[in-house]
Amino acid sequence: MTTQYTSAEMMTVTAARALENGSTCFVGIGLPSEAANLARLTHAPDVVLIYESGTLQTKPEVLPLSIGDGELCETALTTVSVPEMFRYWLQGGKVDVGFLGTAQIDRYCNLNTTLIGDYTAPKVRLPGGGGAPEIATNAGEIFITLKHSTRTFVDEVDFVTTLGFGRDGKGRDGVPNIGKGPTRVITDLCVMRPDPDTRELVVVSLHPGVSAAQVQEATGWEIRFAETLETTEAPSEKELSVLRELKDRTDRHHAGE
Amino acid sequence: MTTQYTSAEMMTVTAARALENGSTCFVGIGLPSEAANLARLTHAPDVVLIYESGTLQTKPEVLPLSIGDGELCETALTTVSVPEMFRYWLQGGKVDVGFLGTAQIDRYCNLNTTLIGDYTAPKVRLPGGGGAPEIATNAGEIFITLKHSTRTFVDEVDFVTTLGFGRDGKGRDGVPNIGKGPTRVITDLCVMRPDPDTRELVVVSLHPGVSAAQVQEATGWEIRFAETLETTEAPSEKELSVLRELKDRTDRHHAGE
Amino acid sequence: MAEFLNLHDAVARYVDDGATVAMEGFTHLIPFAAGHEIIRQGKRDLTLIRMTPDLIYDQLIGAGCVRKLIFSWGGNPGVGSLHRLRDAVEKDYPNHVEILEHSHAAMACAYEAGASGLPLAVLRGYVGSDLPKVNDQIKFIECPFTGEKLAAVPSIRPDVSVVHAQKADRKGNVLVEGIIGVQKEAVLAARHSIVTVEEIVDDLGATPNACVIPGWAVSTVAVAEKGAYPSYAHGYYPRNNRFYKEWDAIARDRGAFNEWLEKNVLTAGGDA
Amino acid sequence: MAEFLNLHDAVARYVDDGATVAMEGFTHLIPFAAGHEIIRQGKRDLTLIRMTPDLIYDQLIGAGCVRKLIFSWGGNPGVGSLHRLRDAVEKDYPNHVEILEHSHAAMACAYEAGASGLPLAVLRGYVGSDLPKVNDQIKFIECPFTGEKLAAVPSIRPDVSVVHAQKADRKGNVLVEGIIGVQKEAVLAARHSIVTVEEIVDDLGATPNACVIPGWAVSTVAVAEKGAYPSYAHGYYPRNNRFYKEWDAIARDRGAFNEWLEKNVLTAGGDA
Repeated sequence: MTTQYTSAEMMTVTAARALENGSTCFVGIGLPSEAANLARLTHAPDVVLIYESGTLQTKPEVLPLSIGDGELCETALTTVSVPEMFRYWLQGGKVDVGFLGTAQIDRYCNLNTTLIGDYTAPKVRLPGGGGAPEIATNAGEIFITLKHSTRTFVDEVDFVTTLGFGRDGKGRDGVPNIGKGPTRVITDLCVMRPDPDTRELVVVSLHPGVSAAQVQEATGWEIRFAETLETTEAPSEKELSVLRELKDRTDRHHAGE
Repeated sequence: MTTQYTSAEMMTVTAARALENGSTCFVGIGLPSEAANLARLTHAPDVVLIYESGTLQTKPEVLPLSIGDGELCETALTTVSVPEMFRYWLQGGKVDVGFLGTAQIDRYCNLNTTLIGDYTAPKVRLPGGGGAPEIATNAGEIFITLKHSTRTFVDEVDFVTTLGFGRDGKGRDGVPNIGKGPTRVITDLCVMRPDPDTRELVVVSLHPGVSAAQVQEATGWEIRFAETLETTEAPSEKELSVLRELKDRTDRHHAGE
Repeated sequence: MAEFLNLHDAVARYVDDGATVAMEGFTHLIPFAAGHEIIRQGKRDLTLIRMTPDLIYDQLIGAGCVRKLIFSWGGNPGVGSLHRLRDAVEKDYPNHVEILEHSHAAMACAYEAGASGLPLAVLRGYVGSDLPKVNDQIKFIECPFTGEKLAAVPSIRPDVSVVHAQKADRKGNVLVEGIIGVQKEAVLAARHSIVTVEEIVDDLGATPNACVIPGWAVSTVAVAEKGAYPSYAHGYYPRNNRFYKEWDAIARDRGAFNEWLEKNVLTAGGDA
Repeated sequence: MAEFLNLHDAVARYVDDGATVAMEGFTHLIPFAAGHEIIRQGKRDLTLIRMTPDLIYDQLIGAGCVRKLIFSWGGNPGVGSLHRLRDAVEKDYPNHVEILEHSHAAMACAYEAGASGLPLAVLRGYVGSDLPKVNDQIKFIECPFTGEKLAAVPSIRPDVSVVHAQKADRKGNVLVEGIIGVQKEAVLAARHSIVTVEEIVDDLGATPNACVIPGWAVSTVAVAEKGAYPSYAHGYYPRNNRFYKEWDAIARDRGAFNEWLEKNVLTAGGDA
């Protein structure tokens, strides 16, 4: 019997699975936070979650609405200052995986969270870089998760807020003391990895029921597919029930004040 | 009736008086620590004492033997890391007065705590700079206290561990963001201040019963005397009793383990 | 020692028109009461610094207090945009607001450098980002030992920093607990500082290495009960997440915002 | 997660001949037990880093473990010289020890920079001092914003750092309390780290902003009761000031030192 699930759930479960037990993850708010906590509540009980608010090794019962919710501090091993977080823990090389979302991404995994349009006369002003520019370069590797659409997967990002592999795919070449960069991108349709040589994103796995054409349609450039394209494993009963309980708890918690 | 006192007590009492109530003092171990705590226990109850071990606003009951005695932490408002102490509190400009001792001093208040003789083949190896080099330049002003002798007051220090006013008296001229430097030197014989123009040390006050000849004899260069030479006020009963009780408490405390 | 003033007098004394003001609190302990007092006193032409502008700066910008914003992430956390900020940047309403943007790492380091009395912060940052193209305050230096190219940004040295904390004792020593953000750095980096607190107590009850800011490192302490509301104060009250969500609709519309401001800040006296 | 080893195995695994080793603890929590274990295992050619060498390095130097010392204040606090250090530097006994000396501010910043993953530390330091003349690792850079000349020193990145702390929990998370010195920075700056603790507990009982080093940032935790003795452990035992005074006579004489070493370290098993 197959359990019903949404494409959003498929995305979160797949993103969660990417996190290895015992690894140290610097967690972005939103989708990454959901995936990272699902990982912690399923296959990766000893994953270490770090939020930029200074909360080290936190185990929130409910998903935080903001990066600095009280829940994160109350369930953390300890809470350090924000300068210490960025200096000792991120730049100091203690983070295995940075888990990011984004508003726009291009074929070389460059991320834009700054604006749509021209910098001096933006069509849409987005929140800005936040922690991402240095998470992307100072963490061991980067996972990115976001919804797949031609609005998000664009031929050229309007602004490189955060380095993937640069406009030409060579942005990390020869740069000392830099992380591996994005190693996988997980959407509601598929999983992509950068080509080891060109760094261009390649679809390596389609979620069950998703066609290559659907992915192409939702992507703003002619996207490459791996020769042997896998099918992502569907969410298990366990993964779904844990995720749904987590989201229910979260909704109930944030519904009050 | 005049109370008997030693020249060491005269020195400590005079050094203590230099500290204003409410000022913030970065305290060196030994004589400065004794004077600073005497000040706190007499005319300056709100003087803020800071030790380089990270103890902020500490009020030790007994004098510490080391710069990091437990007593300093237990009686402190809070204790910060040593990097924070040097970065935020000293370099950050929060210290009004640095209170230092030294092994050698010259006419321009340059201090040597590194060695006697040549650097590569020292006659006597001293402990080194410790906190002094940056206390002397990053605190608002500097008080120095030490015993007067031709071994300590030398024509040329063997090594400038810590800047007074440089070998020529001009070492602070034109340097941005630097403190006023030494403003008084207090010994068991007298009080000296740097000449406002040349920065050369000038004896401004002789302790009771001390002659100018005695000071000259204990100084390794031809020392200048102010035109109107004052006599330092003798220690009061109160100052002496507080100092002696402090030293008695200290001796009893450190006599055990 | 910190002087105890009421919030009105603290703001009147230390926040001048045209001043550079940092109001910090990383999601936690955001000094809303002080922000409202600045709005009520009609301060103008402020340069505001803050890592995460949040609703507090949306309100100050919407009220017309702000000329320039230095920040690294400007949004309503978990909800969406700051519409008053966008309206000012995109449509010059109520006035044009100039922006200068950094990354979090750079701003955190710049506060740290400011507290450390240094003119610059050095970090391994901005690699491959377009931010240095639009922010001329981001430069690069070469390490004299390794030759590595590292980013440098000016340290943050505000005219006045404003933070909220749980409590102060009667000497003005302040205890900050929980998510401490860059509050201590903001206070130490500034020429003057205003700390609002939930309460004044006889004894802070702090552990040996707690985050305590000594009273002599603070200009003034003002009591502001629920002074961080609708953000939260660890140990006192939770975040009003609902208000953060409701803010989206209020701030989206100029009329709704002005009405909200009139009712909840301008005519609300010192208690809002 | 930190591995739990006994002190012998921890030292055997992580302290190699020729390694660069930082053993920290600012008067408080000096890792004497680990130092003695290094002596017993006959480690050689170590480059030792420590702000205040203290008796622990006097012992390591006297025992012939050391080739080079990087430090900023080398004395017996409140007592006088470190005679084994002086004998090595001045008379090459038991072997020549090269020294590289800094100021405290520079070393503290260098640890901070090491923990921060940077190659250099920048500070307003060494102005007018002769130390840059005898230490070629002190350079000066120019601030690209203000033109101010600032000192730069290489960050400290030891092969292994050794510190002592009050307690660890069963996951190897470590609580350090009281005078915390540069212990956390030393651990985070190093490739490997050994933390000795007074005891292992179920719950650290730490307040929200306590100085806790997570187990995954530590290589190994080893129990060493009274492991900081004759220095002290806040909450456990006081400093043995008498021993610090007695050390002066012991260390002054080569024979007395060797006798002390034989009796109290070499033949004392893992308990000294």
